[in-house]
Amino acid sequence: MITESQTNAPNLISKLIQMTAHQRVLAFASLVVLLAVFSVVSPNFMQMSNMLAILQATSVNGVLAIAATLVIISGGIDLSVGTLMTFTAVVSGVLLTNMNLPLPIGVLGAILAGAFCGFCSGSFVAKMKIPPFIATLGMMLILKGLSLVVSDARPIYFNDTPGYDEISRGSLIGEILPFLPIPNGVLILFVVAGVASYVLSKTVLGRYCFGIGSNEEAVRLSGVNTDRWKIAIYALAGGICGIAGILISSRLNSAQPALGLGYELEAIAAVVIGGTSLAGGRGTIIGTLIGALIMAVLTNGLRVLSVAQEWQTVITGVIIILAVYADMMRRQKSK
Amino acid sequence: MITESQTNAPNLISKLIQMTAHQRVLAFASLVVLLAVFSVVSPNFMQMSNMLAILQATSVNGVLAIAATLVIISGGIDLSVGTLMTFTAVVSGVLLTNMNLPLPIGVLGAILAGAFCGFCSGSFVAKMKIPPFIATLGMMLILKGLSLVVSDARPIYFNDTPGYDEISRGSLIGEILPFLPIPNGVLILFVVAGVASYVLSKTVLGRYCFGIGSNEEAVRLSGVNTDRWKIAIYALAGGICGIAGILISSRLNSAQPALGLGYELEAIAAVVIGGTSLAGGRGTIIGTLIGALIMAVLTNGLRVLSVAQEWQTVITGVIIILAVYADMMRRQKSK
Amino acid sequence: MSLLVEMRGIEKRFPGVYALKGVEFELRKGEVHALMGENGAGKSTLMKILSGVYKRDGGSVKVDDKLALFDGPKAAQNAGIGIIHQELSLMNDLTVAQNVFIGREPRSAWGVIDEKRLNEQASDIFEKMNFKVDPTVEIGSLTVAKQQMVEIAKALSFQSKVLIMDEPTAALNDIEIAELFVIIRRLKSEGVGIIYISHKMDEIKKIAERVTVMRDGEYIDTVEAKDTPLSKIIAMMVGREVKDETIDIPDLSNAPNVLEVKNLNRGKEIQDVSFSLKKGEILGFAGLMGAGRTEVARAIFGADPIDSGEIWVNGKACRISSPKDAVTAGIGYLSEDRKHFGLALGMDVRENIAMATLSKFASSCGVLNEPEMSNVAHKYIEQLGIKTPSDTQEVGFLSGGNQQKVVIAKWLLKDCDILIFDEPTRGIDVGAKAEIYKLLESLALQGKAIIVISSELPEVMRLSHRIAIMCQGKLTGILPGGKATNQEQIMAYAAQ
Amino acid sequence: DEQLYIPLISKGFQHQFWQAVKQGADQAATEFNVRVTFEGPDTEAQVDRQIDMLAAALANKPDAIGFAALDSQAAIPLLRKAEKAGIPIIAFDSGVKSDIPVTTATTDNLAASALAADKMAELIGSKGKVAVVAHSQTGTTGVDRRDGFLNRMKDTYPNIEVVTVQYGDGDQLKSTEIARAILTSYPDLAGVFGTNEGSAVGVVNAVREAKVENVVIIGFDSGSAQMDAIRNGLMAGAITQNPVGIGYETVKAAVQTLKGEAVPSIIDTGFYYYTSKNIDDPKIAAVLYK
Ligand SMILES: Nc1ncnc2c1ncn2[C@@H]1O[C@H](COP(=O)(O)OP(=O)(O)OP(=O)(O)O)[C@@H](O)[C@H]1O
Ligand SMILES: Nc1ncnc2c1ncn2[C@@H]1O[C@H](COP(=O)(O)OP(=O)(O)OP(=O)(O)O)[C@@H](O)[C@H]1O
Ligand SMILES: [Mg+2]
Ligand SMILES: [Mg+2]
Repeated sequence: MITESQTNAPNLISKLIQMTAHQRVLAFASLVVLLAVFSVVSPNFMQMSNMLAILQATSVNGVLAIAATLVIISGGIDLSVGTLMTFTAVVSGVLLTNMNLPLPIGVLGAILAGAFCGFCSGSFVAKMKIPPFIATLGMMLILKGLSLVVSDARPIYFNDTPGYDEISRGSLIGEILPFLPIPNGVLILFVVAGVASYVLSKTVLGRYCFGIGSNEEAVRLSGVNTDRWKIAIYALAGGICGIAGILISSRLNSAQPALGLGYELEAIAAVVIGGTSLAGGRGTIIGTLIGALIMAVLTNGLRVLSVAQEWQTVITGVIIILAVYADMMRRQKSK
Repeated sequence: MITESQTNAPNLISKLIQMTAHQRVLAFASLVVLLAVFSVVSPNFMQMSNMLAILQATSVNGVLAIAATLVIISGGIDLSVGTLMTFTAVVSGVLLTNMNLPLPIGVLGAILAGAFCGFCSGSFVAKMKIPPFIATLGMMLILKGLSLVVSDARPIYFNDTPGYDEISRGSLIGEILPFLPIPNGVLILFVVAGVASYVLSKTVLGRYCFGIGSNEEAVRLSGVNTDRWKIAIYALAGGICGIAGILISSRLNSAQPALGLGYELEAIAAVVIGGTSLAGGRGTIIGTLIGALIMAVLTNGLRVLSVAQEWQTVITGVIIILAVYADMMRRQKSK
Repeated sequence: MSLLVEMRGIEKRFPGVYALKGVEFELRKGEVHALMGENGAGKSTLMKILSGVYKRDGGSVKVDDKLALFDGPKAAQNAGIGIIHQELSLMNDLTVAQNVFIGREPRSAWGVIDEKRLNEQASDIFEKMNFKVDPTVEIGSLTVAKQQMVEIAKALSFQSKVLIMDEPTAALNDIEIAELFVIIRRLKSEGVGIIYISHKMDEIKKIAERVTVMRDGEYIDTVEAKDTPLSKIIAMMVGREVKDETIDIPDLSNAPNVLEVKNLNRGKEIQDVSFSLKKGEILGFAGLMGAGRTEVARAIFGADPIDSGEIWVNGKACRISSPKDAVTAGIGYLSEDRKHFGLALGMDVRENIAMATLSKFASSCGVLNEPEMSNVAHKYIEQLGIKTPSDTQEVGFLSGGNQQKVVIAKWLLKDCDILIFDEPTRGIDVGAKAEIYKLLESLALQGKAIIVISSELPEVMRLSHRIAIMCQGKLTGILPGGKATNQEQIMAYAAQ
Repeated sequence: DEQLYIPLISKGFQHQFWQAVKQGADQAATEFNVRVTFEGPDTEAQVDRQIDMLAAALANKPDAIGFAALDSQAAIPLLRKAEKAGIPIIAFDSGVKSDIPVTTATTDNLAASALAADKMAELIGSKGKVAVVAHSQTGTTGVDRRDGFLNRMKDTYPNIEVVTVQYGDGDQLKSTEIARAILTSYPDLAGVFGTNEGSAVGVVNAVREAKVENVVIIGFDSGSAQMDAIRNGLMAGAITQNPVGIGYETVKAAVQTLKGEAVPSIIDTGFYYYTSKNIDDPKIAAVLYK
């Protein structure tokens, strides 16, 4: 996949790759191995169309995982990413379909709604000193309920908003390079990833994110208003979930109010597979991206091999463990 | 509830209550408040039959939460409790129904199967140095699949094992004190809780559990074989999940292979609401018990008030946050 | 005379660091053998190899003339080697007694712990050291000093025949140090061999028979303590003469007060403390452990809430409810506990140095200028002689003393008008100490106001223009610094 | 051998109803000697997961696809893609808002649960309070079965009050707890309708545990727990669709289409109301799964 997207953002990707090397996110190797194995075992796996399907499948979980990465690096955890995504999708549905507002407003509204919810979770954590797990668990339930309330427990379709589905299904790249019809959803994923890793590695916010995750008290005693930064981090993550909400609703051309439960686990899994520590203080976006890809490749590959579904689950479990194990081993060596 | 069960295990409960006071698990107050509010709002709430329903609803999640507590105190996390429960239920189904073995063997088999799976997760964590989140996530998927494989994706009924459903539905206490038909499932929950908190507070295993959660390296430098103890902790937790497996399958008089996903979150929530820190090193079983009761009371109460379901979720989220917030406030004061 | 420990040609490499280059070391029965060297010389690493924490890359270790290949701490313990690590390694959520006996709890067959005996045994040990602490309190609630004493008690409880003490006195003050020396002498008489690491030079003369000096991971020499002058040992450590000439106290009679603390109160720990600090002044704080100096500092800095009292900066009363407020008001605080309150161990040297000043390096939209950060970091790495392979090395991998230097760099860079240094030279070698003293003096000359809290009286007296003494949360007196005051006078106020 | 390959993308997998559909599909597979795979997401909410499954299925260049849409529109782009590739789509269980599917093998959930309402009314004398334990608040089957029941009650039985509808995700334990709560809050409850196996069995468990008498329970689907409950009278009766038939007809229709034979645009596999009396009729027994 990396090679494919090089065409659209070469310097970004090359930077990401450097970082990979730098941060020793060796899950990358496991990803390559997986791709190799599947292409050998199934002729149908390594087709452009299927690669695109995999990327498409990665886009939503990938964006969610990026949001989760920010929070996790800062030493917290966010269980609300999944239902927050759903909620923002519903919000944009209400704005666009029920209120007939123009498309940009829907998109903006979703992202703002996401940021606001993130802001709330952040305040619970920073101001009310509620453990992130509980704060975001509560938020997850609240949003799950609200999505049903706001949408009246029915999917909201975007049929009267022409072009909404293009946001994720269309392909700008495809129009320029017809042989490479990468869906915009994937493009957006990589852009979000690029921006996020830039923010993490190059800005004050990013530095405090790592600092707070590594030793919050030390940062506070350096005269930093850690509470405000924590809230900012959760809000940013929320906004990113808003983007995920746009992606999924445009892909389904509808806001599905019941969706999103259990997605938080997959997102967090991608983060951890990507080498980010749940203890906080260390992690990379590129790692998360690779983690998300590993999961997508795995699921898709096993389906293409049409393995019986119950065995798909078993194998996924085994391979996730092995992938991380391989990673660990290499880290040990490199130590 | 506490008062009710006092009759059957006075010293145990009084001990537990002392510990509560000692450990400042003030979630207890929130529980009382909840009970009070619901009994005022709904005349039907505060009936013996409904209290029993709540206790019974607590039993499974409570036992799972106790298992999770052990692992979390030791600084880990166990996402596999839910599917492990299901798997052990299926195992006992296979032993009793498919193989027609006597009841005790089924029970023992389930518990051993649970302990073995815990042993595996533990080894992944301790020996292969895989982050607990991933190790148990993998285990969760593996077991989810295996349950379907072993049971051939069909529920296994215990119709030809007379008395199996009595394990959780019957009431030994009821036979002695007819006015107090506390189901055995609840009895088992409290026994498990008693044993677990004894192990935690009085035995070497418990001591190392806290030690490892507090500062694993320090424990290791003191010449303790932390790996072995970690494995032991996960195995113990697994065994307890086995008990949960018995409880649920006896209550449904069948092993439902599809059940158990999402139960891990509820269990962990109960643990954290009960004041156990996800960072490890601190926590109590009684706290977890109270956490589980809070959740059960909440769900039951809102259902009894037949609040619209979407609002039930919202309110649950809000109250979980408030309960923990109240707890935090009191801790602050008491500091 | 039989050798307890014999280490020959020990080699150790870390990524980017050649930590030990063929180090020699030997220890006799019943001797106290001091291991000296600058920060980062390799002392702790050598000891970690001897105690089975690290595996060596080369060389041989003999214990009792038997080749020893330790595969872990347990093995070293069984071979009779005990160690007090430089960095506290405690389980904060367990009680004092539980910490001391972790792994060796008195237990029944079923693994049930006899908590009563546990606490009794702990009390016994503390009695012997006549160190007063309740064995049933959570250790996390004790001060660094007390925690250090517990670590010592723990090491003693092993009754090992080799006892390694890696900077045991860094966090202690004279009284506790005296207690420790009593213990050490007793152990000696019992034939225990003791390896003693410290940067407090005067201690060497007091208890060590022999001194082995290391520099940059190399073995320099082993000499008899009594017939080698300190200056020579220092020269061997640093590779040059270190002279620390004092300058005479400037006249600040008409300098303005930059900081005035009025009737500060916080629980029992701070009781009605008032004092003022002049522009260009260095105010020393002396006192016994638990005197409350750290509490005063933390209160002024807004790290802990206060019950009552006022803090005036430059003649204006200001509300300081958080460290952020304090820093905005131009106050900086270097904590006595670098590991918990000073450093983000997971982050690199550069980031830690810049932690308090990030916004200075950021553009309007919050983008950091990393080259600039590196330049600044290098400036301080030079100035303080921080021993690190690069400015992007993880601070956690630095030696203790070098970590302390990083924290100091952070606050020097912040350039506050009022600096509060709590145990600034804890674990810092002689050479660097002299450097830091000079630095503080030059800062004072530039018109900064500085508070130095130190448990080393000589240090307080060496630096301070005035010396404030605390006892049990009260400020008991303020004496003139320099020659004007002697230890006895200070102790009189400290132990009221 | 050029065996035909027909993947079925279902709405669910673990639930017994879908296992029964799978069973029927497998029967047809052996009968017509074609290769069939069967997949479905964990919950009926995961529309996007189903799309991914469809995409993966298409990658395998199947001869035909059986598809039970979780959302009537979300999959349309992919279905068009299939159409372009000349892969016939057979919809099953619930339709797609599009003319792409060659046919739809389904039963009318609305009508089926309306029948449940009639039976309930009959048994409680057309008056009193009834409750519904449904299995999904958003999934089409769940919504149809709920609304079919509610609408019939509203339109035809003014004296029957549906006091509450609560959703247990078809999870037996959750449904049990819900039903117990409902029984607590409505001591005078006359009947409960469970909209799928998990919900119905949950209601049965609750009634058994709470030891309440004379609450009329009407269930949906089969499964041995539910059938036992009907046999020993705890449950008055249940509606059953013909899941095995749905699976079978789907594959059969696919094969016929590939052979170029004509298939009807709707294959109604029908539904039945069964009680302890007719549970063993061959016609009924044939459509019940254990
Ligand atoms: N785990 C590690 N990884 C990388 N480098 C290390 C590690 N531990 C020590 N070092 C490096 O090895 C060298 C020696 O460190 P050591 O802690 O032994 O010094 P020291 O003599 O104890 O210094 P101090 O007096 O400050 O304690 C230092 O340069 C340090 O940065
Ligand atoms: N983290 C803490 N938790 C609880 N009590 C503390 C803590 N730190 C200090 N104290 C208490 O506050 C009082 C003063 O603390 P501290 O010993 O740090 O003062 P000090 O004068 O700075 O002594 P020193 O710095 O030499 O240790 C003591 O009674 C100590 O027990
Ligand atoms: Mg050292
Ligand atoms: Mg202090």
